[in-house]
Amino acid sequence: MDKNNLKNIPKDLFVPLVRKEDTSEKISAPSRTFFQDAKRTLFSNKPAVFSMILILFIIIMSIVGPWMNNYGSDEQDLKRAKMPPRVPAFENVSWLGMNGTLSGTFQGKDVQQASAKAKARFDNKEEFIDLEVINKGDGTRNSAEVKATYRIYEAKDMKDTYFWFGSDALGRDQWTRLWEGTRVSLIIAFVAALLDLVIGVSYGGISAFYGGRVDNIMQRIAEILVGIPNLVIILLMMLVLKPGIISIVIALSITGWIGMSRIVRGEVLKLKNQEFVLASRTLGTSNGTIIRKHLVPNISGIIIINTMFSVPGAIFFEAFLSFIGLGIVPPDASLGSLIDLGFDNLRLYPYMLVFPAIVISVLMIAFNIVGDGLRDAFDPKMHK
Amino acid sequence: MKKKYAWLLALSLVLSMFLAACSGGEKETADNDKKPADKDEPKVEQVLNFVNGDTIPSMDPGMVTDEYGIQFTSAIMEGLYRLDESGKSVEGMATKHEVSEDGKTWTFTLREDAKWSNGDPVTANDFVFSWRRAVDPNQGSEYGPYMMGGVIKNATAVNKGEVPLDQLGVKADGDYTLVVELENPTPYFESLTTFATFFPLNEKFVTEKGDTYATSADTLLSNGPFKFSSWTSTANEWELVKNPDYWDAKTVKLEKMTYVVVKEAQTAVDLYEKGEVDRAGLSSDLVDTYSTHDDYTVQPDNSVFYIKMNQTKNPALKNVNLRKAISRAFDKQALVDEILNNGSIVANGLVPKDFVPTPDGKDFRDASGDLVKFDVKEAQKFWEEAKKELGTDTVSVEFLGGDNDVSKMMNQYLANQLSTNLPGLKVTLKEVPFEQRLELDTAMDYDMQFAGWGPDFLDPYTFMNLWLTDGGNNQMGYSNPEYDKLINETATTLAQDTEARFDNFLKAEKILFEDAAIAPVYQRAGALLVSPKVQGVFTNQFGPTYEYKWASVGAEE
Amino acid sequence: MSKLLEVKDLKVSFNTYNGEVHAVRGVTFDLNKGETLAIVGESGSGKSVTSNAIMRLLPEPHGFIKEGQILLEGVDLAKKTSKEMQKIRGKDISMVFQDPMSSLNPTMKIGYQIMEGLMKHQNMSKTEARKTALELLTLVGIPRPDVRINQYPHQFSGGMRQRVVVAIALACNPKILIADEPTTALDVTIQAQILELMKSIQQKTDSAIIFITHDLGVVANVADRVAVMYAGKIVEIGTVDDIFYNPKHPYTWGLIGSMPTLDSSDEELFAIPGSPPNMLTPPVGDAFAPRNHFALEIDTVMEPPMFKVSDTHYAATWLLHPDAPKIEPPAAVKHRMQGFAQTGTKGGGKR
Amino acid sequence: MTRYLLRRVWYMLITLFIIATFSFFLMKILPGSPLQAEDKLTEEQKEIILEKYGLNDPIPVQYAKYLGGLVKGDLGVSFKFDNTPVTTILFDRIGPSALLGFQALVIGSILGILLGLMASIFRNSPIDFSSTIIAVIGTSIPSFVFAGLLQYVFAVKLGWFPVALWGTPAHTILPTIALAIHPMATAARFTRTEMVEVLHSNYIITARAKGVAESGIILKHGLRNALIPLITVLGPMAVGLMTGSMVIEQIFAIPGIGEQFVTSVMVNDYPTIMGTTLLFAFGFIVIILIIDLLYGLIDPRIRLAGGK
Repeated sequence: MDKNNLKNIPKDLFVPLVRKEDTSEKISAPSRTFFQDAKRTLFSNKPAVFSMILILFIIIMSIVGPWMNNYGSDEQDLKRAKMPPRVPAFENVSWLGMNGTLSGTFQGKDVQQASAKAKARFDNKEEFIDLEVINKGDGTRNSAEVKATYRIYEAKDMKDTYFWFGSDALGRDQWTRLWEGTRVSLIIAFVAALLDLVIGVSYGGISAFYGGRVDNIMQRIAEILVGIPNLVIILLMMLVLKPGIISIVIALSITGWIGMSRIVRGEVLKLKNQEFVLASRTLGTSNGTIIRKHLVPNISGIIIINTMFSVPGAIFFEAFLSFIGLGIVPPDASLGSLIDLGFDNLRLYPYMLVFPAIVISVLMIAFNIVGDGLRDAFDPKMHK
Repeated sequence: MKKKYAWLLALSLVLSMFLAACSGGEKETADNDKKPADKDEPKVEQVLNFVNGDTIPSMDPGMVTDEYGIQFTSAIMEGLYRLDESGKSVEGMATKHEVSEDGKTWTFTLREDAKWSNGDPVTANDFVFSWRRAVDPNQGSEYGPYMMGGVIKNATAVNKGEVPLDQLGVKADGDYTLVVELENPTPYFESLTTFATFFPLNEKFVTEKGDTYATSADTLLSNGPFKFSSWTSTANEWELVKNPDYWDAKTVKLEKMTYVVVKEAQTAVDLYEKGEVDRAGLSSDLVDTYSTHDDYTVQPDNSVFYIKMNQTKNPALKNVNLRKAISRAFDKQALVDEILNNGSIVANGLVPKDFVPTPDGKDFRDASGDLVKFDVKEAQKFWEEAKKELGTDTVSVEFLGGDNDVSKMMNQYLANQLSTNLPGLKVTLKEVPFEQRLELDTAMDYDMQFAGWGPDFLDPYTFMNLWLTDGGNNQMGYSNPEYDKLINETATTLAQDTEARFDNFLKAEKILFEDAAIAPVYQRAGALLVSPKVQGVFTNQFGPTYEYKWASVGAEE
Repeated sequence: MSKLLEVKDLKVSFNTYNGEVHAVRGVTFDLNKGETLAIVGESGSGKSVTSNAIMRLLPEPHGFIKEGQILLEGVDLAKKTSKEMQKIRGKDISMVFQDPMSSLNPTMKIGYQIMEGLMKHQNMSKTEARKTALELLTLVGIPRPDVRINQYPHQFSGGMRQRVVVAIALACNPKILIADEPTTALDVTIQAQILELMKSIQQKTDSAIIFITHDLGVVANVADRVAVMYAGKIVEIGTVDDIFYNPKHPYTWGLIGSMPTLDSSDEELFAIPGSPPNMLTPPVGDAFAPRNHFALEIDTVMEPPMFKVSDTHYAATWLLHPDAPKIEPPAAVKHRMQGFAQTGTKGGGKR
Repeated sequence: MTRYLLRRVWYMLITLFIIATFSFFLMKILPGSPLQAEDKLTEEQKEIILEKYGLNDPIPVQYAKYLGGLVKGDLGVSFKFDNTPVTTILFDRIGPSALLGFQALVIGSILGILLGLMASIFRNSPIDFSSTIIAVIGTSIPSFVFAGLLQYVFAVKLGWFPVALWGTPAHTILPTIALAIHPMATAARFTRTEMVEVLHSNYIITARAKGVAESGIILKHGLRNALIPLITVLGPMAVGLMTGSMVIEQIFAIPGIGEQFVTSVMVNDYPTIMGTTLLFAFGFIVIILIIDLLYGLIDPRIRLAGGK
């Protein structure tokens, strides 16, 4: 801007400004509440959104999945035990492993011996076994190798039967059992997390809010409880209680709330002495209102985050209990009990482990990512 | 021997490694050690490596009750006799014996060259001490009174504290003569003396060690083919080495056996495939994978599994037609083929196949025939009748079963079969660890229970006496005076009349199934991988699972 | 007087979720040897961003220098690599931060935090550095430096910590010391001590100081020259006397007018209404116009250029345009200006 | 400091006491005794056995005796192993578990810290992204699934490591990895979060203003401050190792205490269950105490303030 320009400014501009409205107080950024802000951050977090969709999908599947075919969850038939997965659309896509065939490689000193083994393995139904020689061998032990593919559905004359995720050792449909098991696991996890939440929030909240002697006594108790290894207690509880969903929930909740109570107590203590609460108090606001208007909204973020993390924790513990044989009672299934069964069949019928393992891993990962996303969303530092 | 076999069950079939031997050892009786060693076999190290399903809980022969305790006490010790491959008693600490006319007094002649591993000679007094200790009420042995009660004179009375210890019917006549008086003539007593409870004990040593006796290699004495070179009661690995002081040490070829505890069948098999161990049991889910393996072996066993139906708790089960319906309503063949998948066979009676022959040479099982078979139609007929008699359309029963992987499958299967084939029968499952199941069994706190039994000696009596009224293992309120009479006669009046005894056994077994006291399911077998180099190991019909005295390591291919 | 630092048309922006924030929109000033330049302005006016930009301590990559030059003795810092900057920071330019409570590493001994720069920039051995650190601690007035040198920050009071921060900043005899609101977080008495300290040290070391504050009272006390910043721009710059006796920019009037004085209990404050503009979308024309009582129509059309008042005094307001109506500062401001005159600028010590 | 320590030890004792009491009465509720299979025994014999295990006293007396034994370090005699004190069992079994746990913790946390560090330095880069994925997967996939996979791939298929058992250092590798994955993931996530936060703090800017090189800033100023809070998650990590050990020792056939615990649970060996519970609790409390003390040691703010 040079001097010449300055000279050329019309004089009529140099008159006091007539203000049409007072715009100085206008806040130019759109006003958003903290929760709106958090929501926006969360929804802009793609992995978290994807995880939420996945969780939702799994929840929906756990409800409708068992109804998607005609098998019952305890519909046994040993004649169709250990059938591999077979999905109509994927029947020609062999690498997916869902085309209803079993395969394996067999070794022997020559092709003939190896083939004989393959046939022996697959019920000697030669017309349904496709052999493929991998290695002709040189006559020494196990030098020849043959890959055999067994069209078991045809062999068993079950051409029109489809077990989407295969069948288990008792001939039950894995698809049905998987989703029912998922439902059981999710119910356990959600109820346990809810109990943690209720107990933990009340304990921590009361302890911190009333403070003084109440806090002192309650914290001494908590301090002692923290020293108890939860897994051991869970195991002992499972020994005493009649196995089943309720027992697992009780066993999980008996120690699970402590973490939540500590976090809530810490938050409440911090908030309690903050100016806005003090200010509210000096204005004569009742305790109830303070809790409702100030404490709850401010700690709800951390409660939600913590609950998000305790859900996968509960899923894991249930799986752990079922895995060591202290969980759910058959014929009911849970992800843990399915994995336990699948584990025994890992080498030969990997699909028995793979599907429940995928579901549990996806659930755990998704909950963790959503939890992370929530943590980021509720962290004011992340809002820019 | 409920404990032993249920132990196995509890630790899944894997752990049960029923014998091996087989390949190559067809004719390895006691005399094949005399075979010249110059058969241009390459020199191989006489070492075998095995896995064990668990630690050894006890090595005190008077106290052992479980598979592993019996297995290893039998390896390091020896009783009056030892069982050979064919189940015949061969020389042990005793060289011969004489039985009195009435069959009640047995006089054993002991060998004079038998020594304990500390150098002391094995004398008749060692047996007297050991047997008295086994029934001494202060000792608290389980198997002592169980194995000796009703067999050795006064054993039960001594154990109850009614008569002093020295009234037990066993006396030392000098150092090398043992005189045993029996309650009744007991035809199978000879085989009993091979059992751990009847082993001798060195009094001085045992007294000196007190409570620490048999808790480690240092507090044990050996008079058998092997001894521990390392072991403690909590050890996860141990070694047995040849006992040079054993009287028949020249027969023993194996120099060493190592053991390591592996509880997962898959792990054991992986170790086997790596050549680290020479034998691995296959749980049923592994059979599919390894049934085509070169070393795959099926070893029959004579443990029988059945459903006990408690007549004292659930009133419905008092109804014989309901019990009959239940015992016919499940497909045993499918269970054996698909769930167990290890060579186990369907059981349609109580006494197992290939266990004992009848006097006319037929197998007991064949002589008795199929007493209860899977037959849905018949089952439903009985079920209709039962419903009529009970005046109800629905019956709820609880099914008590084990909690390991295989038993869980079987429980679910059986429950499903029963409720499917008998519409209106509602079966709920209760799965508990083995030890808890026994507790509930003792308390008769169950409706139906999946249970099993392995023999304690070579006689049908070991199975048949289970269901005597108030029998120690009855625990289901079954009582039939006719049955009681028949069985009791076999142990008393008919004890020396083999034919009449078996006749009674056959009759009794029929009665048992007419009453549908139990519903037999299957007779177990075990699938395993055994290295071809393991030779001369064989299984026993009862007692220790494996006999290693005559074992050797063959050349690998 | 030679020019030590020249900042030419510096523009700094931040990328945020909502878009680019123009935090500094063309700042030009220079700094001479041994002088103290105060940069005054409300929070968010871009003072700290300017100083951080000079230090190249912007939180990259979100914050970046968009345009302009920062010439340190003729060398453009804006073009230095971050490696090169490491050699300049702490040695040629150092900085004292606003919050002494958080600007020291809580897990590192005080001594080491001072020595760190010495060892890096002056290649001192540990013992030498330690000796110098002790001297520095004495210099900044920490009693028993031999004990204190081995202590951790949490063992120091706020004022003491700020002294330590000053010691760290002075360790390598920097040519320029940037003090970013060094007294804001401190008690009044401590503030005075720190200010005294900085003044006395400046006399000893002859370094130049850029003093960033929102507190005009402090400025009167320490500065030689004053730059008033508003909305990312310098709106008025001049000597202390220029700014306090003859302020030209209505914003400066506002700043002066809103200063409470000891004898002003009976009069009104001259307050600036409203709040600073959102730098996400800087307004057209004069950014201050919406809050300016004396705004002209042209303020909404065109940004005012820097008008020269005197050789040392410049201000960016259309009121200085020959065509503009003559407007006197409001009474409250005038009253304060007289007050300054009576007490003398440097001896004021009021706030 | 001494007072603080005393107070902490006092709480430890109370906690142990409560756990002992809790587990004692829990075990009394449960069915089962050394007599479980002994239906062959006469009443007299049962008396003798009960006497031997001290089970025929009234429960309060048994309880008092148990506590009395505890004080003397006597945890009773195992039901399962004849004449073997529980302490002997625990003593025999603790070695492998401790070694595995230690290795897993050290390896896991070091790798985790490195991973987290890389992620925080190269924030929002592919390195950060993949480290986050590793961390999420590591915390999410159950350790037993992971262990089975490792065993199958590296021991069975590739044959690089022993399949199972215990003995040489090679035997510890796979179980250690299986155990370490969880602490690693935890440490990685934690380190990243803390580092990101620390790197935004004022003293880091101070350090930059001093001209400290970026590497020095990250290692000397950043990492140390980021790592101090990491110590607080070591406790939960150690507990995670306990959980892991129970199944991982089983899968790899390692004679450790976790495996022993599961076995004891399965066979109702109550004295051993109680003993192991107490040992776990004791270990856990001691770890927490050590961590708290360590925290004080490492964080000068706590150290010199004289306890919490």
